[in-house]
This record gives sequence, structure tokens and C-alpha cells, in this order.
Amino acid sequence: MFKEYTPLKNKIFQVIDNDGKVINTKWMPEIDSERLVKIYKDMLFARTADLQIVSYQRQGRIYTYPPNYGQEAIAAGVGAVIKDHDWMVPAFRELGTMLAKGVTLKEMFLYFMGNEEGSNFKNANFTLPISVPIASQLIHAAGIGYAIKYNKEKKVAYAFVGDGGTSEGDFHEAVNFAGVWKVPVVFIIQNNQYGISTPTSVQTASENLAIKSVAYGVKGIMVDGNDFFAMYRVVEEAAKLCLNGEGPILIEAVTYRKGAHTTSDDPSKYRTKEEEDAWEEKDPMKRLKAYLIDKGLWSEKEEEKILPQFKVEIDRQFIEAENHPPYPKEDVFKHLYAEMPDDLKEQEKQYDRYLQWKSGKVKQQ
Amino acid sequence: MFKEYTPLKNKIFQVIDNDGKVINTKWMPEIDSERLVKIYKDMLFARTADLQIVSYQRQGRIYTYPPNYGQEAIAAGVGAVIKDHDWMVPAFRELGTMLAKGVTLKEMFLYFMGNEEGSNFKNANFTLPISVPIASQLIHAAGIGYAIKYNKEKKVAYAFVGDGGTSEGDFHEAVNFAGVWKVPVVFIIQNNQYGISTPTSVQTASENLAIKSVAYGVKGIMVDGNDFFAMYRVVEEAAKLCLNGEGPILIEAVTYRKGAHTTSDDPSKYRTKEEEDAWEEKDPMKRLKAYLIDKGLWSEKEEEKILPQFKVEIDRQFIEAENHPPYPKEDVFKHLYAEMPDDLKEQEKQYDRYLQWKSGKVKQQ
Amino acid sequence: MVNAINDALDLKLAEDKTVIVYGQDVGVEGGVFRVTEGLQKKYGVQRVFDSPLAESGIVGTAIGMAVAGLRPVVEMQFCGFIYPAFNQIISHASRMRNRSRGKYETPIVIRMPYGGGINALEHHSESMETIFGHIPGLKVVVPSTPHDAKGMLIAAIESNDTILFMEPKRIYRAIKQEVAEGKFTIPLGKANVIAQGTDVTVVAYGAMVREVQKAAVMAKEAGISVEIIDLRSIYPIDRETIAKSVKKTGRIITVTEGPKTYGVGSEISQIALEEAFLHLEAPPARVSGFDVIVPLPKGEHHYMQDPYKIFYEIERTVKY
Amino acid sequence: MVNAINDALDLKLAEDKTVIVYGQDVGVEGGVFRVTEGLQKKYGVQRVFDSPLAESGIVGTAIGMAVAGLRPVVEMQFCGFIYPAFNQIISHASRMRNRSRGKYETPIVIRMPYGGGINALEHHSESMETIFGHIPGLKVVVPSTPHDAKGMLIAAIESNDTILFMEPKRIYRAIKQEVAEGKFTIPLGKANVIAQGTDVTVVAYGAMVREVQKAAVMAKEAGISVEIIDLRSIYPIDRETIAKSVKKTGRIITVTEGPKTYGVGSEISQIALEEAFLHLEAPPARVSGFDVIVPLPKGEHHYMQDPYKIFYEIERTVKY
Ligand SMILES: Cc1ncc(C[n+]2csc(CCOP(=O)(O)OP(=O)(O)O)c2C)c(N)n1
Ligand SMILES: Cc1ncc(C[n+]2csc(CCOP(=O)(O)OP(=O)(O)O)c2C)c(N)n1
Ligand SMILES: [Mg+2]
Ligand SMILES: [Mg+2]
Repeated sequence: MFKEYTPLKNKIFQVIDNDGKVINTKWMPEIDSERLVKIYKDMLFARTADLQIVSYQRQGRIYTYPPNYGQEAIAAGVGAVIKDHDWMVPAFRELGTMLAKGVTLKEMFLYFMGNEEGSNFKNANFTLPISVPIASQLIHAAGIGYAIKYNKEKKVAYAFVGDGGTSEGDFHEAVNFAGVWKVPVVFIIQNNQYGISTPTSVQTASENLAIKSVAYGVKGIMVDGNDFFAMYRVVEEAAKLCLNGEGPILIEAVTYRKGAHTTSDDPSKYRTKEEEDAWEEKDPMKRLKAYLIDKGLWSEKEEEKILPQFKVEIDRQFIEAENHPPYPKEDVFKHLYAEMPDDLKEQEKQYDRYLQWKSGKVKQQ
Repeated sequence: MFKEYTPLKNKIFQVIDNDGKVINTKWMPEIDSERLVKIYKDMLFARTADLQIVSYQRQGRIYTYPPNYGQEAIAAGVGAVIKDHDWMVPAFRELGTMLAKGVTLKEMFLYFMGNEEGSNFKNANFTLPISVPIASQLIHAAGIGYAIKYNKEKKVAYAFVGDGGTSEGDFHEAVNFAGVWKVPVVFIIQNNQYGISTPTSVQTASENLAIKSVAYGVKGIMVDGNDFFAMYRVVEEAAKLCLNGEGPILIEAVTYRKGAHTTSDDPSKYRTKEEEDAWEEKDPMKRLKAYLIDKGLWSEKEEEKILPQFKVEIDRQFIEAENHPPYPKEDVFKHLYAEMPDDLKEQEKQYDRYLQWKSGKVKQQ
Repeated sequence: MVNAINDALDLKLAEDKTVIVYGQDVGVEGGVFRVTEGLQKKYGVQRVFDSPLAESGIVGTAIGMAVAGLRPVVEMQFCGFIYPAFNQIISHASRMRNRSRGKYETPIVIRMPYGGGINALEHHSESMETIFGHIPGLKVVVPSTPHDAKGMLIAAIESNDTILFMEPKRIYRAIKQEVAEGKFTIPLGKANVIAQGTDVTVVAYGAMVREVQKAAVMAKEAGISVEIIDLRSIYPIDRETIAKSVKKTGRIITVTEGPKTYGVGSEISQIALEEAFLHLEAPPARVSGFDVIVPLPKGEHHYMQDPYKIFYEIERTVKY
Repeated sequence: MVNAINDALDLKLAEDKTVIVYGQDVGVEGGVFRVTEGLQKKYGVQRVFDSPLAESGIVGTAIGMAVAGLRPVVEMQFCGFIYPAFNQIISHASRMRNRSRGKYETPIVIRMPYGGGINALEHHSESMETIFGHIPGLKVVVPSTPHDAKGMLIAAIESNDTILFMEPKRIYRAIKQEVAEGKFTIPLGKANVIAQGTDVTVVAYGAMVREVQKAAVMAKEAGISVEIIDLRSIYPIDRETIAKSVKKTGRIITVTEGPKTYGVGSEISQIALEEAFLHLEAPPARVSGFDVIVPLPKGEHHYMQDPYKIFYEIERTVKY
């Protein structure tokens, strides 16, 4: 696959077309129908959640949020392959994959409502918290890969970055270390065409992003990130290679961020309606849905039926997050150190004294 | 040239063989005899200086020094092409190129004797001081490239880095910025096989280092760095392309550090006699000398005659550096800021008071 | 303040062809805080532009441009994202002049929004001015009003030193103030006594100045007269102004947003010790963040300094 | 001290399979200072090895290894080359625990030779402990003797926190001391009163301790009794030990190698103020580097602290 679709020739791996028709039977993955429908539903759930979060944000019920919609096939592809014992190393635009790993929507809400408790995933194993400093997390994945190899485990680490993130030195160091150490890490570039307002052409003059794999002597491939089957097939292959000691792998998933960078961004400043419309044709949900409907596995009716259920569930988790107990003062101090310094304990005590004074003061007035 | 010798096929650009025979007439540069002899003499001067410095160091007359010998053809190739108005952005193993730019040996000595005054090049224009933090200087070259382009100047910036340096994030950011901005910078990797004790195979899994150019969409080439004619030809071509708006260019010059990493290093710890011997065959001076002798342009006799002159000249400059006036206290404070903060002035005054006190104290005893 | 900064950039871009403005999203979009809005349109993509997403690259290229004669003004998108550029700052931008004994200068301004109070994600609320103030060869300044922002930024761009220009993003749009049109400069390194008082000196900068002003009102009600110094410059520190004030009041408190230990507060206290020990009637004190990571928004109020916390310390110090 | 550190690494490598040692040239060569000599031979290339030349990569992979259950001990080749890793340290290593509310820990030791006095090139002589001490979530320690180096390094490797272990390279081979065999630990965060005295407390750490000891001899000759505290830990600071001592002596001086402003000295002074203001008979003082870049060897003596400079300040403080 990696030879056939070499980024050196600017080839892109695709399995279905914009209408959901299989155009690449050779590489069409086999996925049983039930599972496929489940995957589609998960994508739908993620998108619905995404849009709903944006509207919560408008209501001032949650802080800045980076929506994923348009990029669901990437999350679904990885989500379908990643195992409970595999490592997930996210950037911050991986809602679907996080949910697939067992992170709850409530936890994500909690995090974006401004509570670190939302990163203390109760059910998601081997899943790192969201990482904000661009590309820095990729190096962690290389280290995790080393630990996997050192411990002779049968595991893969999946690490995410955006197109913009490939410009950071940490991208270079991460893939390079992983390459030298030959560790089981799948690096996934979500090339959604922009880093905030900056188009990929300003990030790099390279022909594509997958081609950067050549610089590290690792396998790389460019894949249609809006084509679930293609994503699935590539990630499956990458995982197999990794487990076989042939990692790391660099995947460029070509996609489009349909929404804003975050809820504080206005994409109309830097992209055109025409561009957005052109990408609308390639919408990942639309394509998978067309395939499913064509195969008789899904219908508009079913979608109409399930959507309200999703909305209710999303709202339920949102309200649960809203009703999360107030941020305990202790949490400000408690988690930094395994062995908390005396001075920090003293700072907390002083703060207690201040709070006591203040409650008196405020009452007085 | 860049298509014919593509690093993607692991090709290396060579013009003469180990015995100085031209094996690539197509690309043999035309250089008039007088100039060629001058170049050889410059190489000889640099090597002689290098070896002499090592012995000064053993005598405790100079601090740690990173010798260049074995890598003279790279310096000579760049040195023969670089113009007075071009920029030179060194790492710390570019003695020959620095001399070509007009830096004096005395200045280099002064620097390695531990005096910043040695970086205040009196005659070398557009030449940055030695940069110690690996790869960081490459980014400066990208910025200089931008300034050249912005000012519509007909100039090139030459920036150096070692094989080890290609692992740093700054290498990535530098070539990437230069690639996006399309600026006239020639990046030269001196691949001398080691970063201190670490072989290139531990630095990266890429097939070669020139191939990394692909990641930035810039032209790259691997060249025999011990082959002066090859180096000259490649740098000449790179400069032409840069002046033509087709930069940046990434050159991997394959060479060997014959000496120790620095005078505090012992290479026998990490490399074999066999390896050293194999590289001895490819010594750049030996090869150019064989060519010159074959063409009747040089002789052992001439070499024997000139060497003592060189040694005298080197010694003269060394002693001049040794006799440089003692480090003025003012120099500790004076050069940090264009507008010196009051507090720093006060610190200097306090130090003066202390020195006065001390001179009294020391006399007392 | 956003407008004042934009104005300063506009003026300098117009006046001096060597001024170049770039950073992440500063071009087309005009910056995530709209500080550079409209400048690309006015001055073209050669002079105001988006850079690749790489901070070391941004500062490193600015160094190169600067030694080659330009005057780059670069933006770090947020305080928490300057660290990939740390090596370029500490190893080169602050040293090129010293290293080359004055042969090469690096007239660079690194602009950066900093500080908390805007309900942001992790890394978007930090105040780590100390670590920059401790770097020899760098100057670090913080305006607290639109007027100061404009005058100080113009001075920074005109300076031949490398200057970290920290912008208190919390008050980016909070303070409405008439700012003089046209060019004027405010000398860097000079503090500003913004309120005269007799009982205690309170030193602050950036967004904390406003909090101190509120606390001073509370103090006044309690019969305490507060002298307020807007430090303006983290490095160099204006010792003279501090010395003069503390000699008068005998008491000094520094209010900062960053973590306590090795914060700006202890250095100001040390200056008070060195300049006015015999005048001190109470230990120089500080109000600061805890030695913790700025909590996410739901917990941030615990961390942030506010008029109450400041007044609490004023009262304690005066009653000492 | 080199042997003691090697010994500590050896012991922990032998005892704990999760301990991994890597960095530039630490494997085959055993490190540029030979600190890791022989360890690769003994424990194999999987456990002791050379990394690519990239500090962010080294610290970043250590973070990954650590969350996955290993205990990496990584080396930064010199103090001046840790900065490319600064983002990984301040944004992740020191935060992962807090960010994940304790779910993930990063038991990493970052070893690094620091300090001046070895006639080195630029970037090889720095002492920038303040900037690390100011980073919440990090612990920063400095041994001053072989014994301490061994015991503290073992404690550091066993700690679940991220620890910056700064090694005063100037005394790597200078102090000959019998170091106990076998395993022992010295608790991190505790200072050590190494000489009792009554007139003045002098706080120092690393290579400066020896200089203070020499100055104390000079002081004794002048009739001044010096109490010496080896701080050992830059963060957290042992307030208690400092408080106790300064309450006794009434005078305190901190001796550090780094630049003055925002140095460790002012923080120690602040602690003296907070803990013992009414006991102070002279302003807490400091002996430090200037706010300049450490000069190259020919000028370094101007910058470095020595017994004379320290004694000068002792005398001034006692005579105050
Ligand atoms: C080191 C760093 N610099 C800057 C930022 C601010 N920032 C947040 S997201 C973003 C753009 C990221 O673009 P990309 O990598 O393409 O990911 P996307 O947002 O498109 O998913 C920037 C510049 C950051 N988070 N970290
Ligand atoms: C950022 C940084 N890390 C580490 C060092 C220490 N160091 C000095 S030279 C060197 C090896 C450089 O190898 P290479 O780039 O191949 O250049 P060479 O010495 O072979 O010319 C190292 C690790 C440094 N100077 N800068
Ligand atoms: Mg993107
Ligand atoms: Mg090398």
C-alpha cells in the first residue's frame, strides 16, 4: 500500500468517491454491517455533539471549543482500529477518537467548561489529556513507543497533529526519534487545510505532508481523510506494520474543518464560500451515509429517529457536567506534586486564612 | 544537477576519485590554475593551523578547540564561491570558510582563548560569530534570506550545520521557513559521520541527509565533501539558483572528521582504526594535491617550502592573540545593551568599589 | 489597548521601511486578538504576514532579519507558546550584541499577550515575566494603559535592544482612554508613580495596576494612604523610583500574577532592602499567584489577585 | 562527584528495570564528563544509550516513557543546551500530573552539569536555576558534595515528581570524599547546615558552598562567626532551616552564580523578611553574578564569586 500510494508521486489513497461509491475495490476493507452502522452512528453522535457544543458556547455555557465537524472520518477510522490497550495521544481536535477510547462526553464538556477534572478520564485507559502546545505531544508518543518496545508489549500509540503542527520543530524531533528507535507509533496529521487562518501553503513548500516521512526513513501515506473506508484501511495497515516492528508510520489525512477554528474564530475572514462548498461535496458523513443507504444499511428515517435521542443524551451529559460540584480549592494545590512541598502546603493555609478574613469582610459590607 | 543526482536515489555527486583523477568530466568546473593553487594553499594553511592549534592546546595555551582537518574541501568549495557581500552563518567547525570571508586566524585564536573580542571580526563583513547551540543558527540564515529578498539584494546566505545538527527541531524550522519564503539560502550539512561520539545512524533513519530537502520542497543534493571540485561545482550551482530566486538549497557534504570532536575528546573510544584508515584514502587534501601534481601545478618541493612559512605565520598570529591586552573589566558590562540599564551601570560601580577594597586587602596580606 | 498597539505598529510601519510585522495569523486575520488588523492590507504581504506555526522559527528569523538591518516586530500568539522560542531568545536574541562586541545588534520586539482572567484554556493565562527578566541582554516591559502601550511600543521598536513586550490581554479592551494621536514615546525602564500616598507603596504592572487601584480605594476607606507604582519595566527595574517611594512610606508590597517563588515580588523587596532598610517599618511583602499552574477557568478565581487579596495584604502590612 | 553520580545510576539501574538512562553521548562514550561511563556495557543498549541530538526530543520522549511506566534519567549535555527542551519541561513534564489530576505521573530526572569556572566556551558556564525554580510542578536540586550527589540522585530517581538535577561541574572532580557504599537517600527539599555560626548566615549551593567555606575561614580570622547553609534544593526551598538560622544570626547573605536580578538571592531574602523581620540587624544581602552573560574564560574571573567577594559582603553585612 505504501509503495503503491507513495507521497513522492503525490498520490492519495481513496476507497470511495464523493457519492459513496467504491472506486478502489482492491483496498476496500471488510467490515461487517452491524459494526459499520455502529461506526456511522458514532460519527453522527460526535457531529451532533460538536454542533450542540457550539450552540452551548453561544449561550455562554461553555468556554472556547474547537469543533471537529468535517473531520469525523479520521476519528472513526482510528477509533475503529485503536484498542483499549493502545495509547491515544491527542492534540485537541480528536473528539471522536477520544470517545472511541472511552472518554465520556461529560468529561470533554467538563474540560471545556474549565475544569481539569475533565482530563482525569475515568474509563479511558492509555489516553493522554488534550495537549494544547502544538506538536509537543508527538514526542510523548515516540517515548511511549519506546516503552512499548522496551516492555515487549503488543501495542500501538496513535498520535495526532494538525497541518499547522508539522511546522514545529517538535514534529521533526518526534518522527525522527520514532524512526531511529523503530517504535510502534502511528502519527496522524489531520490536514484540515488551515492552522487557524493560515493555509497549508504558508506552512510548508513541500508537495504534501506525507512526503515528510522520507526525511525520517519511515513509511508515509496520504489518505483521503473524508473517506472512512480509506482511513480505516490505512490505519489498520499501519497498526499491523507497527505490531510487526515496521513502525513508525506517518499518515496525512486530507480533510477540511467545516466549522471555525474555535468558537472565537470567524473563518469567513480567510476562506471563501466557494471553497467551503467544494469541500461540502466531500463531507465524510455524507459519503458514508450514501454508501450505507445504497447498501440498505441505513435510511433517512433511522437518522431522523436517532438524532433526537442523541441530542437528549448529549444534553444529559452536558447538564451533568454543568452540575459538577464547584471547583474545590484543594484542587488548585493538590495535584502538582506526588510529594507536595511544605511551602505549597503553607501557601494553601495562608489562602485559607485569607478566605476566612474575606468572608468576614464581605459579610461586614 | 539536482535531478541527475537526486538524494531520493541515494546518489552522490563526485567529480574526482580518491587519486585525484577526474571521473565526471561533465561536471568538472573550470577554474584557472593560479586560482586553484591559491585554493589548495588556503586549504593547506587551514589544515596546518588546525594541527598547530591542537598542539597549542596541549601546551595549555588555548582552550577547547574543534579541529576541522579532513573537512577542508567543504570550506574551500564554499570559500571559493562566497562573495564579500554574501552572508556567512557558521556553526563552529568552519575555520576555512571563516578565513575565506576575511576573519583572521588571530581572531579565531582570540575567541578560542576565551575572549569575545575574537568574534568582533574587523575585516569580515556579513559574517556571524561562531554559534554553539547546535542548529539554532540555521534559522538566522532563513531570516537573513528574508532580508536579502526584501531588500532585493543580489546576495546569498550560507549556513552551516553538522550531521548531528539535523536532528534538532531548529534544522526543520529553518529549512521549512526558507522553503516557504523561497529565500536565497544555501544550507550546508557537513556530514562528518559523527556528532561527538554519536554516529549518523543514531541521528536519523533517513537514507541520507540531503533527502530531507524533500520535506521542505526545496532542492537537495548529496555531494562528496572531500572532493573539492564537486563541492565547488555544487556550491556554484546553488549560488546561481539562489540568485535566480530558486533557493533555498540543501547540500549534504559527506566528509570525515579526521581529528577529535574537540581537543577534550578521544575518538578511539567510539571509532575504529579501520574506519579511520578507510577515510584516509579519501582525504580531501591528498586528492586535490594529486590532481595538482598530475597537472604539474604543484609539487612536494613547493609544499615543503611553503609549510614552514605557514607555520611561522600561524605562530605569529597566535602570539599576537596571546599578547592581546588583558580582558578589560568594562567588556563584561558594556556590550549587552545598546542602551545600558542604570542598574547595570550601578553593578559595575559596585564592582569597582569591591576591586578597590580587594586591592587593599590583598596588599595587606 | 488593542487599538493603541495597532496604532503604534501602523505609525512605525509607515515611518520606517525596515519595520516588518509577522507571526501566526497576524496577516490576513490580523491576529487572534485583532491587534494587527488592517495592517497587511495597508502595508502589503512583504511587511505584514502570517508565518508558519513555529515559534523558534519566528524568533530565529527575526534575529536573522535584525542582524541584516530590519526591525522585526513579531507576535507570539499567547504567553504559553513562547517556550519553543526560548532557546532563540536566551541563546541568541539577548546575546548577539554581546557576543559580537556590538558588531551585530538585534533590534527585535517580541510582542505577546500574557496573563489570566479571560477564561481561557491551559497555557493561555500565564505570567512568567520573571524567567525573561532574569535573562541578561533582554529587556522586558509591560504597559498597563492604552497610552503607555502606544508610547512604549514605539520606544521598543525604535530601541536597538531586543525587547519582550508583554501585553496584559485581560485589559486589551477593558480600559477606554483617549490616546494622543501621532508619534510619542515613553522611555523604557522608567516606572510611573500613578498615585501618591504616605502609608504604603504598592508596586504592580499590567492588569494588576487596575486591581491595585481598586484596593487603594478600599484602603482609603480604611484610612490607609496608598502610593501606587506602575513598574512598567520588569527588566531593567527602576530602582530609583522604588527607593524614593519606600523611603517615604516605609512599607512596600508588590502585586504580581505569576507564581510566588522567584517572582518579581521578592526582587522588589530586595531592592527595598538594599535602598531603604532603615526606613522599613514592615517587611516588604508580596501578593502573587501560588506556586501552581494557573487553574482552568473554574478554579482561576482562587489563583488570581483581586482588590480583596491586595487590600488584605495592605492592611496586614500597615498594621505590622 | 562524577563517581558518586555514576554509582547512584548504577545502583538504580541494577535495582529497578524501569530505570532508563539516555542522552547525547551517554552510551558508548559514557558522557562528555564520563558520568555514565561503563553503564551501557553493564546494562545494555536498551537501558543506557545515545539519543539523537535534540533536547526537546530527549525530554519529550522521557515524558512519554514516564507516563507509560518507565523512570527515565536523561542528561542535558550542558546547562546552556537545555533550552530547546524548555517547552517540554514547562508545558508538560511539570504539568502532566496536575493536568490529569494525578492520573499520569512523570517520574523523570533531568541531569545537567551547570555553572562556571571551567574555562569553557559560551553556553557552557551558566547558572539559570531561577528560571527552573519558578516553574510550578518542577523540583530543582543541586548537590555540593559527592555524598549528597549520590543520596540526592537516588532520591530523585525514586521520586514520582519531575526533578531537574543540576550538577556543579566545576567540582565534578574537585572534592575527594569517601562516599558510603550501597543505597542511601537524602530527602529532597531539605537544606543542610554545614557550619554553625552566630554572626551571619550564608546560604549557598553547588560549587559556591566551597567558596563560602573559604570565605568563612577569612571571616573567622576577622572575628566573624559564619553559619553556612547548603541550600541543596532550589525548589522547594527549605524555609524552616533558613528561618531558624536567620533568627539566630540576624543577618543573611545568599551566594549564587547566576545573574543578580531575579536570582535565588532575593527569594531567600524575602523568606528572611517573612520569617524573621524583627530579628534582622542588617539587610539580607546577596553575592551573585552581574546581570550579564557569563564572560568567556579570559573575563570570567570578573564574573565569578570567590571567597574575597563573599568575605567582602560578610564584612559589610556584619558592620552594617
Ligand atoms: C506552540 C503553540 N503555538 C501556538 C498555538 C496557538 N494555536 C492553537 S491552535 C493553532 C493552529 C493549529 O493548526 P493545526 O495544527 O493545523 O491544527 P487545527 O487547529 O487545524 O486542528 C495555533 C496556532 C499553540 N496552541 N501552541
Ligand atoms: C543545542 C546543543 N546541544 C548540545 C550541544 C553540545 N554539542 C556540541 S557539538 C555536538 C555535536 C555536534 O555534532 P554535529 O552536528 O555532527 O557537528 P560536528 O561537531 O560533527 O561538526 C554537541 C552535542 C550543543 N552545542 N548545542
Ligand atoms: Mg489545521
Ligand atoms: Mg558531525
